[in-house]
Amino acid sequence: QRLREAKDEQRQLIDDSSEIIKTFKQFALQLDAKHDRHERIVKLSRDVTIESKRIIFLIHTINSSNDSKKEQILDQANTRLKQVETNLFQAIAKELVGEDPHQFLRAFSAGLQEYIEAKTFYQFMVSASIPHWNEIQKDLTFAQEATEEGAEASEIQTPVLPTEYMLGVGDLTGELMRRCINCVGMGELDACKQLCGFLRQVYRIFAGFDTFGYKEFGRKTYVMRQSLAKTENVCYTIQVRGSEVPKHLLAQAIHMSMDNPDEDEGFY
Amino acid sequence: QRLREAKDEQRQLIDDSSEIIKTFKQFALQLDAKHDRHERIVKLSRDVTIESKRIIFLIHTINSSNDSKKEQILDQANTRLKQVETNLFQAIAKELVGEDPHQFLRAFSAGLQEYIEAKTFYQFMVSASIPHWNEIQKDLTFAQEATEEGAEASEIQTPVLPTEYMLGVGDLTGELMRRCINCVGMGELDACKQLCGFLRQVYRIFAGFDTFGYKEFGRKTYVMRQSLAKTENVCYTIQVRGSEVPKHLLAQAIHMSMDNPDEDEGFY
Amino acid sequence: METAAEMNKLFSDFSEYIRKEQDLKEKIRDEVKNLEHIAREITMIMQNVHQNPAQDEVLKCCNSSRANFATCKTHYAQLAALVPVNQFYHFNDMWRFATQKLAFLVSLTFFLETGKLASFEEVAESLGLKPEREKGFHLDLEDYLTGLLQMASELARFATNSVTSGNYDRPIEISKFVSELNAGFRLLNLKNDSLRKKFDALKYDVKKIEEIVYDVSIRGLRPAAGNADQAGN
Amino acid sequence: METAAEMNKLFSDFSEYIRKEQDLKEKIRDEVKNLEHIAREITMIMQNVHQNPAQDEVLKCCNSSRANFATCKTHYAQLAALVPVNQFYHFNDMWRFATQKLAFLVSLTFFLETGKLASFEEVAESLGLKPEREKGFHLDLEDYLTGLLQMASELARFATNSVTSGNYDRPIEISKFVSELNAGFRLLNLKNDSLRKKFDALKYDVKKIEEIVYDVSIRGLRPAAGNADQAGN
Amino acid sequence: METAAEMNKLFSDFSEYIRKEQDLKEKIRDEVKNLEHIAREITMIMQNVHQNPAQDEVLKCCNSSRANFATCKTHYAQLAALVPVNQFYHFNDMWRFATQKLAFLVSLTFFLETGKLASFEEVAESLGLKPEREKGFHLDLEDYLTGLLQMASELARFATNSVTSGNYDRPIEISKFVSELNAGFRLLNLKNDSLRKKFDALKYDVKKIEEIVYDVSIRGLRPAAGNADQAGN
Amino acid sequence: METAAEMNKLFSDFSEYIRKEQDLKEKIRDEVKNLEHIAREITMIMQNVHQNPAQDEVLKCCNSSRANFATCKTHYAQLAALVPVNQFYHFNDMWRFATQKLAFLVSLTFFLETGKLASFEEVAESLGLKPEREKGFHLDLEDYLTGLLQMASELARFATNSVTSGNYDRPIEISKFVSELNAGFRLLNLKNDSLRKKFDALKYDVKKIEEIVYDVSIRGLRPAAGNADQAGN
Amino acid sequence: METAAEMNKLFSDFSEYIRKEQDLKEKIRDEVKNLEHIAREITMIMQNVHQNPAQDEVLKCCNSSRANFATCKTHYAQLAALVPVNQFYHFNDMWRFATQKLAFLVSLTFFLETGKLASFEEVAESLGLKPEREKGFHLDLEDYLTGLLQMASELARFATNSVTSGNYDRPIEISKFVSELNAGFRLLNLKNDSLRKKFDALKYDVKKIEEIVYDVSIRGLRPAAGNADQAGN
Amino acid sequence: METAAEMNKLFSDFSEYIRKEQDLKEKIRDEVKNLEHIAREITMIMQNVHQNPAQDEVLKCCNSSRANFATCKTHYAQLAALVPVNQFYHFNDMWRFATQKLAFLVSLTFFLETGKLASFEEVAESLGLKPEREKGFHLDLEDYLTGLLQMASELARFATNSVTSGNYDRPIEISKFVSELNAGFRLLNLKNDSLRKKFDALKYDVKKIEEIVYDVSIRGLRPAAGNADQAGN
Ligand SMILES: [Mn+2]
Ligand SMILES: [Mn+2]
Repeated sequence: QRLREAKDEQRQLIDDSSEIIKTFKQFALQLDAKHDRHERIVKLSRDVTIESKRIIFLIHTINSSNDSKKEQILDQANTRLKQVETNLFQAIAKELVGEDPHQFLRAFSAGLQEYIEAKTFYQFMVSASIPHWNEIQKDLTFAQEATEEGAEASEIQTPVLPTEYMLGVGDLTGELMRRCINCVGMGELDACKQLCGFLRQVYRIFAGFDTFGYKEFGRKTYVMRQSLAKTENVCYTIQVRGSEVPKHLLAQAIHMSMDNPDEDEGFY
Repeated sequence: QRLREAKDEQRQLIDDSSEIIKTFKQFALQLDAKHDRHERIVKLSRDVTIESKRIIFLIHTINSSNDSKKEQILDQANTRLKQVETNLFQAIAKELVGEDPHQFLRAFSAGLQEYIEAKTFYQFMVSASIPHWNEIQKDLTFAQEATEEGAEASEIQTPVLPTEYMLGVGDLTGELMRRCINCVGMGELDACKQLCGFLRQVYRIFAGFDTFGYKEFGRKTYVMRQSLAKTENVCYTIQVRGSEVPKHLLAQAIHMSMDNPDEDEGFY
Repeated sequence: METAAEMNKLFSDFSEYIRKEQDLKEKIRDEVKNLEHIAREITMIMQNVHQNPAQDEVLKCCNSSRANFATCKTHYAQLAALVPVNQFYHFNDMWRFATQKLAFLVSLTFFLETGKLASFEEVAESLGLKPEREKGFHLDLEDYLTGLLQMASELARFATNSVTSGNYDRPIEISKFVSELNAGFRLLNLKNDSLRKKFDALKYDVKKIEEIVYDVSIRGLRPAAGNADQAGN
Repeated sequence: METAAEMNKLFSDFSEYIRKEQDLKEKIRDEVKNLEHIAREITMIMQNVHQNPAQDEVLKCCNSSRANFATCKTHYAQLAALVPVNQFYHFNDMWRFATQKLAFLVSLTFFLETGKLASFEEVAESLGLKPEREKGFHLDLEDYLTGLLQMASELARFATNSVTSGNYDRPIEISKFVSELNAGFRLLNLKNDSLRKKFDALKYDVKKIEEIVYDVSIRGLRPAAGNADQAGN
Repeated sequence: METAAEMNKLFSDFSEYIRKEQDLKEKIRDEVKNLEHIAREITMIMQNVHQNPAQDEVLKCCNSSRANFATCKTHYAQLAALVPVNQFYHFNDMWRFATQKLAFLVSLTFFLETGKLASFEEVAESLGLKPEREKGFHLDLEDYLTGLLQMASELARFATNSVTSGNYDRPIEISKFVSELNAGFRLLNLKNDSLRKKFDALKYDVKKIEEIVYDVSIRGLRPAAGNADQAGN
Repeated sequence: METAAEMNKLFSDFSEYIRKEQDLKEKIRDEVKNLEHIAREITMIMQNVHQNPAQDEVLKCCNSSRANFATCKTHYAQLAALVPVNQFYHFNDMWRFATQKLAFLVSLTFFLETGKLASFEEVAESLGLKPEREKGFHLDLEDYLTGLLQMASELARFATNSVTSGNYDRPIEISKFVSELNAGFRLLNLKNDSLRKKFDALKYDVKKIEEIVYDVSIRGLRPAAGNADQAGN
Repeated sequence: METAAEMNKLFSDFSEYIRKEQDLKEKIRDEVKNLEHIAREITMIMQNVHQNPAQDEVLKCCNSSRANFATCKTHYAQLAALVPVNQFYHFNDMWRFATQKLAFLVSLTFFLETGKLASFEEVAESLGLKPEREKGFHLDLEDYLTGLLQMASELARFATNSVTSGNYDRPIEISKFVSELNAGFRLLNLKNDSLRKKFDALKYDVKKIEEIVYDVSIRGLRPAAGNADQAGN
Repeated sequence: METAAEMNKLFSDFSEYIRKEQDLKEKIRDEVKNLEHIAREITMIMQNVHQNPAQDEVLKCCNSSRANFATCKTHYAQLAALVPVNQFYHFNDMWRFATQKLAFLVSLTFFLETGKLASFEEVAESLGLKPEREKGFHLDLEDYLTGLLQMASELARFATNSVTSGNYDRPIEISKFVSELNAGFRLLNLKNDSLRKKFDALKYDVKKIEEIVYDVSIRGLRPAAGNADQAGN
């Protein structure tokens, strides 16, 4: 911003006799305005990314499905997601008022995808399913106060583009794989199978997309296949190890294998 | 060397009961001997490279074809080339006695090529032509003193492989291009044309090689084409500028364009 | 200036020629898209076997795939109609990827149904392709072989998931099959091309499957003769 | 299982979305091809000015170009009809290249006709584009600027060929113009993007033109009155 | 184990098939080596024109080249005999490079002899290739065009060296020719492939030659009509 | 002009040199192909041990391999006849790969037969190579070592499959052997070359085999007397 | 010409300066080679713990390592003497790899001796490095952390081999330790760099070790005293 | 569990440490942006000398630049305050580019004012940097030298434009200066790095400037006084 002002000053000093120079001064203002807006959105998006990553981290600390703290953690995650929406996405939405949002998509895409990853991860932990992008769009739509007298209140939003949504879901699978590995440590073997099933479902759908013209999807599908393979290997391991003892002893044995299962919280 | 000894010590400590370990101790000695020889040759080769580069640099300081110092510089270059041969290549030759020289080619290839570059550059400045590799081979062949009693004296050599020779000649063209550019500065316009003609000759031959299986030749031919183009452009410039004034004034004018042509020595 | 006019004429002809070829490519691309679409559909269908490896469910998937292979025949016929007979290899790269994938899916389906290797002729026939170059729009041997290698990789995954579902029989059957496939491939003198690279991956699939059988064996899960019921646990 | 149903709905919605988008892209692509074709035509016409830089011949080329710009308007109108409001920048990359080239050609034509810079509005108007985003399918400022940089490069070549034809006036006129343009661009805060790169190339064009003026000056070929005596030294 | 034996048989057949194809490739490679050898010979001959650009010397080189083109016909005939008619494009990459180089050399020779562009048919005829795909072992249009682009680059160098030898006529002739060639290429809608990249280089060759003409012109070296003797200086 | 003549002599000598070298390479390549073919055959034979790790079956494979090693001797003799003394390392890269593979197969066969490491001399002798450079066409020490590393990797796989077949002795025997081999390799100062890289892979093979012994031990499957009670805990 | 002489002087000074820096690098390189050599030595020593995991044997190895760490101090001291205090990071990349390996070996030795994590200060002290940047030639935090991750991986292997040798205590101890280490690393906000990647691998080591503990537990091989009641939880 | 708590503490400390470093980088980046901005400003100012090479105008530009250099001092001071004295090279890459550009601008300004080379110390002083590593936040020698090479290239352009403006003195002065600079650089034994490459480009600048001097000389445009006799040599 300081730099911008310095440049503005500089522009004042330049001879105005030339028609071209006069025109280019106008262009400079336009470009600056666009770049400034872009910069502001990028900063907001970066904050969204950081906080979303933290929320994901928080959800990973859920230790056991019947843990008393599970609900507490999920509540906290939900609250923080709400804050992201109200504080950050509303600010982005304000920047986009009267603009073509696609012009600034690159500025907020990273944040949006990471937020979707966090949001769907949260929802999956709550209900074992993920929300439609239309649902998420509702959370990123805000009532706008009537700014000028007489103007009527309207809605503003940060658009949840289906492609961005789906790329976020693609990343979600990575987190679910991690969750699955953690679940083994916690002895939640059923959760592993459930996660594996869900991952297969998502992978199946991604494998069915025509990714022509959507380079990122191709790459994500590939990574997802690897995540899925890891998850399947976890389930496989549970099965072959489980085979050696009666099922009801298995989870217990896994608990035994950790010295103080209850004090482990925070480590996983 | 120190390290080698430390490792040898270590080997002493190891239990000899195992047949495998005993065998591998022998292998270690063999490999060490080879690596040591390789290292020694690499060091010699590195010295050859450095001194050859310096000789090339020295030859570039020749200022004018009728310069009184020209002969002096060439004498000096010749002496130093002889030193390289006697001191360094003889040492390499000794290392190669009883060995398959190709096993260590990679160790001395760089030095040999740079030496050939220097040697042919020197010869070109003396006689406007370059020596055959058979000639150079003679300079790298040395009489060996009879080491043991009763053993008869024989010849040892660092082999001048035709491919290495030709790669060195390829690099020579780069130096000749530089020489050509310097010649413009010194007003030696005829030398430029002569150099250009020679470069064309070499390029023509390289273009006629079947470089299949000789990757380096392909690359060098490409670089050489660029050197040739630069040289041709120099000649072109001389011609179009020369066209503006009578020829006999041209060299004079170029001299005029430099303030103290005689004090410039050492800069080019 | 006469020459300039001549040259202009010459290049207009070239331009026309290039335009025609681009049009043809456009049409081929459309047809290939259809094939790729079907291949994706079948891929989705066959994903289900991992979720539910029981043989009757597997056979349902196979049936569903077979219906789709039939549709491929139509599209390959249209492709064959577009491509002049001596230009097969001029455009081959455009459908090579789709054909490899379909060859993979056919041979996978065939193995799951029969426990056997789909021969070159059977795969060609399933897709409506000629088995020989000379006879027209054909299945390229390399594409068939690439398909087989993809199948081996998918079978490694299937072996894993079969165990997870408590089916300890299948990995052993798969191991035998893939081992033979591996031996077969070792007979081929593959040069350093894309097929060679994929073949190198086969080594890992074989090892992976052998380790599954190992895991099953060392834990005594390997069904002795007649222990079929155990698999149903 | 409700979740599965929800998931299916989700993914079929998404498939539908992608399909529609691809259809639209196909239509846009066709329209853009038309624009590119016209751009190629005009490029060919404008090549002639290098062969024959006499002003009357140059003007003939300009007229011929102008006729083609008119045709562009139709295609841009069709493009505008295809692209939903507020999705201009979603698809912009598809016609960006064509628009930059056309902006270049319009501003080149304009300069050759008038010796002046075609303003943003004039270029937009010539192509049937709106000068402001709010008003509809518009000319992007950065595309206009890219066009100007391409023009500068072409003018460097034109300066060379003018001298060859014995026209020593033109390089000086061009030098003045491009110098001013260069000063103008220096006022902009360009980010490290493609525009920035092309602007870096402007440096070389400026230098090239300066050297031509140098050649003309030192040989006393410069036509201006006051310089004649100096050349005679 | 019956299946294993069957599979063994299958892969033995494949092995045989692959071996045959590798043998064929070996034979093709030998023939291509011959072509490349001739191409290198002619390249060496044509290098001489740079050293001595006087027209009579140039024509001697051209004659010498022509003799070599005749030998090419034999080798292309042998190649044609090896390659089954519908597999031209299967092996095309093996001789593509040689053919491009030969097309370049034919068109260069032709231009130096006549000052004109060798047509597609003339180049094909010189090398003993068919001018149309349908007729058999043919000259590919892209290879011909690639040859032309290589020629333009060589002519830029030739223009330089002609000036060095005091021949100020030739650059002007070359400039006109390459300019027209450039205009021709601009008509073609080249996709982003290797040809496109080489075409981008043409722009630089054109500029380079224009600058030579510029240098000659600004120094008054340009021969006025009938000043042919001046070139002989 | 004498210089030109000298230069021509120089370059025609060089051309002659290159031509001869390429002819020789061609001949070497043919001979190497034969060796590679045999290596592939033996590889296929030795694959069977994984299918059927019973010692008598293993010995059958070994016998079959030995017959093939005999054939290698002929080809190595022909190779030796081609390669001039003191140029072994000039062409070494051409057969290096085949020799490494054969060294691997010899040492594998030897271990399976005897449970011991085939010495350098034994491997050389089996292939008809000299154990020392001075004595003629020899086995390179590094190729022998590379072969040993390939063997270690194959033994890791063999350990897996032995367990599958209920042979719990073999992994322990292999573990001891590979452990010792590992210790041996650690005595060598390996430079950062391909041998070093393969040695790094040995780490994983050692680990893999250790884990198999672990599995066998913890399940009390280890056959040694003293451990039987422990397994019963 | 005075200025020229001045400039000459200036550049001679620069030349001297550059030469000195190159000499310095050469010296540093030699010293680093010494460190790398010692690191290899210690690695060899520590390999023995896998062969013989009895605690007294392990401690012998540790003692032997400690002697070597002492030697490191000398070399680090010489390195520190070479590198000017404020240029540590100018040359840091040259010894980074060696330092990471040594940090790994120190922390491994420390754990085997004490069952505890060697603190940053302890590792620095063992190698004769300063624990803080400000104090001179120091241990970089990232190198220390990289060393810890290498240790975790080695401990996973050690746990396996301990069980094979009938030591069921150690895996449990290791599991506790690596678990805590993992928890510690999770506190770090690692960016996506090389450290992050290595940390991701840690998870697999953790899992591997837990499986071993599980194996031991499920078979009741866990050492009794005090833990029996806990198992009933 | 005490140890766990300790380890926790340890890693919390590390975490804090890493966070601080990232914050520091952020701050450095901001400061560097300021420097880059000023560098762009000065570049714009110095462009004017090409438009108007009269000495008094040139001096005005120089004055204006000097004011900006003063501002640099503040930012370098802030940078120096941020970067701990012994971590200069840890972050050096972040401001290297800006410093090179500023070194270029200082030395250009200095030459235009005095006709002399700004010494290393003078450039350092102008930017508020220390001339020696040991003294703190310093000017790196390579950055200074890179700046000089950029200056030489700018001076070649300035020589051209001076002639165009009828100033024939300046090219001669520049030629002398750049010649000496070239001689100086030849004294350095530059390795094949980025500096070496930029130095190779210097030769072309030297040649270019000499040609201008030649042009001026041959036309007798050289300023008379005192030099006339020299020309007669
Ligand atoms: Mn994530
Ligand atoms: Mn050189």
